[in-house]
Amino acid sequence: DKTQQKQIAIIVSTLNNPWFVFLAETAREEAESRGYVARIFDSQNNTSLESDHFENAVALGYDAILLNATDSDGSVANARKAIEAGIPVFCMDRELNNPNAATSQIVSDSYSGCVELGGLFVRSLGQKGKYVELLGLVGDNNTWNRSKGFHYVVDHFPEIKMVAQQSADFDRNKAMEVLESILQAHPDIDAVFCGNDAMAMGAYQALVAAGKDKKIQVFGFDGSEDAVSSIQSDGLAATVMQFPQKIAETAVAFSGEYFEGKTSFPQKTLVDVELVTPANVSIYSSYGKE
Amino acid sequence: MNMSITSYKKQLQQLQPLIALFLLCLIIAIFSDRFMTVTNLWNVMRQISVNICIAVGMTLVIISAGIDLSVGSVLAFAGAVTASFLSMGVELPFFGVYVGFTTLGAILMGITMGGVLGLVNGWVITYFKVQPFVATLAMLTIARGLTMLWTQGYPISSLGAPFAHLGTGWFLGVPIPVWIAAIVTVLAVFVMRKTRFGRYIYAIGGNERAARLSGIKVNQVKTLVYMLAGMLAAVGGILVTSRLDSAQPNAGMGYELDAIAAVVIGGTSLSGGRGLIMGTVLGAVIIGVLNNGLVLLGVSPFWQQVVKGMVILIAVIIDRSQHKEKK
Amino acid sequence: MNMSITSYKKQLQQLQPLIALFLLCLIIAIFSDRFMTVTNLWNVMRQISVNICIAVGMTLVIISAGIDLSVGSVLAFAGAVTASFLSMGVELPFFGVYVGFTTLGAILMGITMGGVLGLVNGWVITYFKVQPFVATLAMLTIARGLTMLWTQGYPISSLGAPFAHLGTGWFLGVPIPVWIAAIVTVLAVFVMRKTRFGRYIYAIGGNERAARLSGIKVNQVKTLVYMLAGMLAAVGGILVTSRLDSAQPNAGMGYELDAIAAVVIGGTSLSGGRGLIMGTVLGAVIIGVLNNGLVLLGVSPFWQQVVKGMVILIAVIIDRSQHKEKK
Amino acid sequence: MVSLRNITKQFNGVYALRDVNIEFPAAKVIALVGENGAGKSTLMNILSGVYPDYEGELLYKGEVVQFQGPRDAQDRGITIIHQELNLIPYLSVVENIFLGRERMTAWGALDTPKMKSVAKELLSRLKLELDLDVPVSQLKVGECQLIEIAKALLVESEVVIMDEPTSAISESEVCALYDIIADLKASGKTVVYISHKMKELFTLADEYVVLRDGQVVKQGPMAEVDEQQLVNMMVGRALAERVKCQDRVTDATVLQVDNLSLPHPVKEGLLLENLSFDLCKGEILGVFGLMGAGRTELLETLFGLRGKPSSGRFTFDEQEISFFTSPNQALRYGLALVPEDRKGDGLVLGMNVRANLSLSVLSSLENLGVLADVQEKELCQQYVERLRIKTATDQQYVGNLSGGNQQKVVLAKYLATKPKVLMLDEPTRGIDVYAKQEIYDLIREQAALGLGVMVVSSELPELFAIADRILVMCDGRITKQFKTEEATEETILQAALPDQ
Ligand SMILES: Nc1ncnc2c1ncn2[C@@H]1O[C@H](COP(=O)(O)OP(=O)(O)OP(=O)(O)O)[C@@H](O)[C@H]1O
Ligand SMILES: Nc1ncnc2c1ncn2[C@@H]1O[C@H](COP(=O)(O)OP(=O)(O)OP(=O)(O)O)[C@@H](O)[C@H]1O
Ligand SMILES: O[C@@H]1[C@H](O)[C@H](O)CO[C@H]1O
Ligand SMILES: [Mg+2]
Ligand SMILES: [Mg+2]
Repeated sequence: DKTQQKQIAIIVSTLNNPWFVFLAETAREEAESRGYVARIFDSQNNTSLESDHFENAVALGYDAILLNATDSDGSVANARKAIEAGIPVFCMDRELNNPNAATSQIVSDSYSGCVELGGLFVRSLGQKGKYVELLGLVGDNNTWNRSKGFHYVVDHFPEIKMVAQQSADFDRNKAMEVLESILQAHPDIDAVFCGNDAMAMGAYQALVAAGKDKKIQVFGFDGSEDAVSSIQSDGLAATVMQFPQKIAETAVAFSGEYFEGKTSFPQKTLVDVELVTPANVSIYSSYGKE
Repeated sequence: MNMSITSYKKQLQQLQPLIALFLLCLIIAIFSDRFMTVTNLWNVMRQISVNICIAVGMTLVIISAGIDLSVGSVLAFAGAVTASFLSMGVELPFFGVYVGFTTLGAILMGITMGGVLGLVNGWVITYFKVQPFVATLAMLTIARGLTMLWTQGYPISSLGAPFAHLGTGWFLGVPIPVWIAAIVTVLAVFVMRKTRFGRYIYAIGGNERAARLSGIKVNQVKTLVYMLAGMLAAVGGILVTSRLDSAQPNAGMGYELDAIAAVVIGGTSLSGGRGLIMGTVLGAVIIGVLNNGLVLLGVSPFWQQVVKGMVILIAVIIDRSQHKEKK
Repeated sequence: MNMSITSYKKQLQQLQPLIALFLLCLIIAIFSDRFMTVTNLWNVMRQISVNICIAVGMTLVIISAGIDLSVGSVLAFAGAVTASFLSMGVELPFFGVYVGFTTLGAILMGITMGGVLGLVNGWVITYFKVQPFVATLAMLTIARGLTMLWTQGYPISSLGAPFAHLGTGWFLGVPIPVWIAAIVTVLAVFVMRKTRFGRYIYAIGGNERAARLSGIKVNQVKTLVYMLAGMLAAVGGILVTSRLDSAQPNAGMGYELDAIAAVVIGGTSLSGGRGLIMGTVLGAVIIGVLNNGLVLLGVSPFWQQVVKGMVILIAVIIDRSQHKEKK
Repeated sequence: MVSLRNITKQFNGVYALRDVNIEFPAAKVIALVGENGAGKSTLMNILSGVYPDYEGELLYKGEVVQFQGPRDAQDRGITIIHQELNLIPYLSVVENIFLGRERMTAWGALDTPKMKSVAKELLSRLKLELDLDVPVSQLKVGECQLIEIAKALLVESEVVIMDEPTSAISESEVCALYDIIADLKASGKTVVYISHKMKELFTLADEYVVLRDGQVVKQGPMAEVDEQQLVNMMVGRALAERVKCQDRVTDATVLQVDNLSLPHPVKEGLLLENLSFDLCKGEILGVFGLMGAGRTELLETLFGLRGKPSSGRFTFDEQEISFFTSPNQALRYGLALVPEDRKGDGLVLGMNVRANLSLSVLSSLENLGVLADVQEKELCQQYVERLRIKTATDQQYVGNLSGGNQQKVVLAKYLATKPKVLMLDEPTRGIDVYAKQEIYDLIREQAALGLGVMVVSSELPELFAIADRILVMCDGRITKQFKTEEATEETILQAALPDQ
């Protein structure tokens, strides 16, 4: 009966970031618990390698693909290849720019999460101050959705000024080094907004080294283990909890429905995110609730 | 040390990597019945065609006793240039009649750009006497920066059906990228075996001073070699872009290492003067089969890296020990 | 050609990179008044201390006419090992008394692991006669895979105050990483100038056969050189881990290129046999100042790459042209 | 044909040539002689376009020329066979001969059959039988030198320069070259011939030019000088007569080899076959053989460079040892080898004289693990003086020394290890008469101190000058052993020739 077992390919943009490891592993566990065969493919942030994975998955007769795309545009052709071969593609976390390219896309509501975070940010600064923004990968939609949501609120306050905006590629070490240099040019900032928690932790580490961690507030996004425990111990000011587990579970559930014959899915499913602050941090843990 | 360019047949028989490839295929085929299917094999071939294009250029460079670390970035730049020219063509509807021409024109622009960057490499290396490793390392950074500037960090997508056909289409039952890789290979074999230029590349790699004293215009030949490597990287870039229907600013990162690995597994020594194009092609096939096989056998992504590194090492050691005996 | 190991003072005076560094600082200082502040300069120094550790090891390897591409991955592996040993120490509260020892023990474990991977490099290179480029390229992949396996892809964080102090603390008004880099530098200068081992490295890089015929145990010396490079990469890994208070599985990617750039800008030739540790340190400082300056001057990240590549090139060309005159 | 007018050339401010004026007439063989470093090669490099920057004028067929590169000179009819080998190791014999002058088919592809047939004919003129497809890296130095000659003959030229073309060829194999030079002369070409082998010069040359310290000492017809006069002009002083003293030879055996056999690394069969001989303290043992007789293999095997022999016994300094496995071990026991190829194997060219000289004995120059500069300097000074090494300071790059002085540095390096047995492989290859005599003196001096010495040489006069006993090898076997005074050139050559 092994031949009847459905096979799911989980293609992730990279395993070099724990967030994706968690996403992929949860998806795999969820799929296996439902009796499917699941395998993880690592695209190493390389759209072309992702393309190879799609071809292989099609040739190997996988029944569904859960995709965490390397690029909102570049991955469109890859996904389309599978769809044309009759294999459903469910996007997780990273959104494709063409709504028809995937069977369904399940993503965090980054925009509204950051709108909420922006509100908190303004309140924490007392509507006045200077800040730095660290962007994630510039080729990623999440990066811009988060930035746009944040600016949608913050830009309404003329006395809050962004003094520098740089990319640190969602990377902890890069964020630390970039912020160390920025601090030289702008020693008098009041806050740092980071597109994810890895960067927030790196930025925080730079502040600790400069002895400024108490004066300057750091805001992140993700709800990683480090960030949550840092908020608990008065480190980071706040983060936005994503629920990668929920994203993964939804994607696997959709695959299951597809196997049972369902053909139409919502083009986009937004998974809610929640603001994590020192006040409510006790109920959260790594990428989820206690 | 039997890598002179004479008695070609004798050498082909001695291509050690063939043994490695055969063993590899055997092992994979034993454990996965999916491996030896037609679609899978075409898949593998299509996937390696980009690496073949780059690695053939790299072979010329390495035989001339140089190295080119910039190919990955040059690939990205050429892809971006091609894509942007294509998009321009699409934006002007009254040029619609010339779509065919525009596609070709964009491709030629991309290849030209690759050639120009390669030319700069060659010029810096020969004129300023900068070591190839350093000159092309600088170009690796510069060309990546240029790509970012050109695209402003955003991919350029939706490049039109005729262009996409290049990377995804078939011709006479063979994927077009495979055709392109095959043509590149045949041309390169011809050049290296049958032309003066090829002979001079071997000579320069073997003993640059002696080559100069024999009246060979060493700088000219070397510059040309880097230019060709740049153009072949551009061909690779165009294939990648076409397959994805999108030029990615971060395309090709780390491809230089894959290309060098193919060359080395193929038995070409990094010290120059010897090597065969066919060896490199075999090397690329081995890497491609390995990547495919590791997936088919269900090896975890983390283990894949360990295994890949080991296989490269083992392939090179087998090759080396065979040569040693001969010495 | 003035890089023999004699008349050290004369050579130091001739360190061409100093001119490049001076010019660079001047330009940055003109456009940014933040540059010449004490905190900023310490910052730059702290940031480059990791690269100095790695690049010093790389200098030994390159003087011996080799190369080590695996340092970035070895760095990550050593960092992960150290971090996991530290976490273990924390998990066992009844070992609390030994926290000091545990920190040191974990650090030693990390350095040992780096040494072991370096030893494997050296062994593959000397015993199987695999070219250093290839052997360490394989190790680059393998060690990265091992790191992923060891950490399962997750960072290991919260490593305790004493350990974090290493990367972030100060001692006698100087950041601790700067102390470490300084100690590494002084030791390396001493070894290269004043010991037999150092002399042997120069001899092997200059003419390996002559070195062997002079009774030098070439394989032993070379293996040791790669081991040291691995250990120094591990020191770098421990510093990175400590600064971030977290071992990142993807730490150190591409660091080999930074280290090689530092060596090359410092005037050491990739063909081996000559070079100075102080040159490398200068090279690392130039790269560090450049990175810092580009941010201070608000250069866009895309342009940063282009400028960085050009500066490396120009520094090497200046260096080269000075040598040529002397020749 | 060619006139040089006031040619001056400097390297880093040091004059290599100063105001050189020479006429090279057509249809003549001109011998260009001088000590090592006199400037012969430099002058010929100017004439053949290798150095395009120099002061003075070059007149070729009456007009002033300025060659842009070697190719330029070749195209006008000036060809040079360089002193160092300039072949591409991995290219085959044909490919090397035609490098830069490939024959093409009408299609623009390489015409290999054509090139092979031309090459075959050329090599037969040189009486050389070779597989044309074999890479030159597999050939011996002598064969490579002949290929260099073939390469030069391929070009139609008016002036042919030969810079020590026979340094690696045994005397018996140069006859073909003599014939070719005679042909060239007969067809009106100018041949400039550089060599340290006096016998050749007197056989071949019509005129001589003597260079000393970059200046012309004298030019004139060969018939008007004898060997002694020529040498005196080169050196600038008369050479003292030397006497051999035999009484240094003792009967204490220091090295003994029994039935040594070494398998061929590639082919079936043996490279060395059943060699047995011994060496006493104070004795100088000469080893003669033709190209490829296996002399280098013998020395390298004893020195631990060739892996284990397949059979044989080895006694060194009264200890039975199962052969050395590395130079390190050999040196520790007191066996040293001065290798054949001084630049490739003997020296680290990028290091200075001092660092080269002390390389083998650094462990004895350590103080608590730290190198003692003072002691190193003293050691170096001692040898520079004892061996009369001509160098500005011991900080000079060894690559900048003349060949003879480089050879002395290698010699000093191994003498510093205080060996019991010293093996020398072609110790005077490419070295001028005066330096040669100095090296002979040194060898004798060391033997007198109780050292056992083995000297491999392709020059019989050399062996007659220094050896007490001569071993003759052929095809990996010892065919004869002579006491020097009992041997003649004829008997030795007889023993060295393979018996068809
Ligand atoms: N490239 C160079 N750089 C510096 N000095 C050089 C160079 N080439 C030659 N010289 C010096 O010029 C002088 C003449 O050297 P040259 O090689 O012409 O001598 P030679 O007469 O050919 O000697 P030999 O008999 O040893 O071949 C020597 O002192 C040598 O050290
Ligand atoms: N690595 C090798 N591989 C194959 N054959 C070799 C190798 N080394 C030496 N030989 C062969 O061994 C034989 C002896 O060579 P060797 O160099 O000892 O000669 P020799 O007497 O020193 O002559 P000379 O130095 O004048 O050329 C030759 O026939 C040579 O071709
Ligand atoms: O949403 C994810 C996470 O924020 C991660 O940290 C980086 O990539 C984004 O796509
Ligand atoms: Mg000469
Ligand atoms: Mg010999």
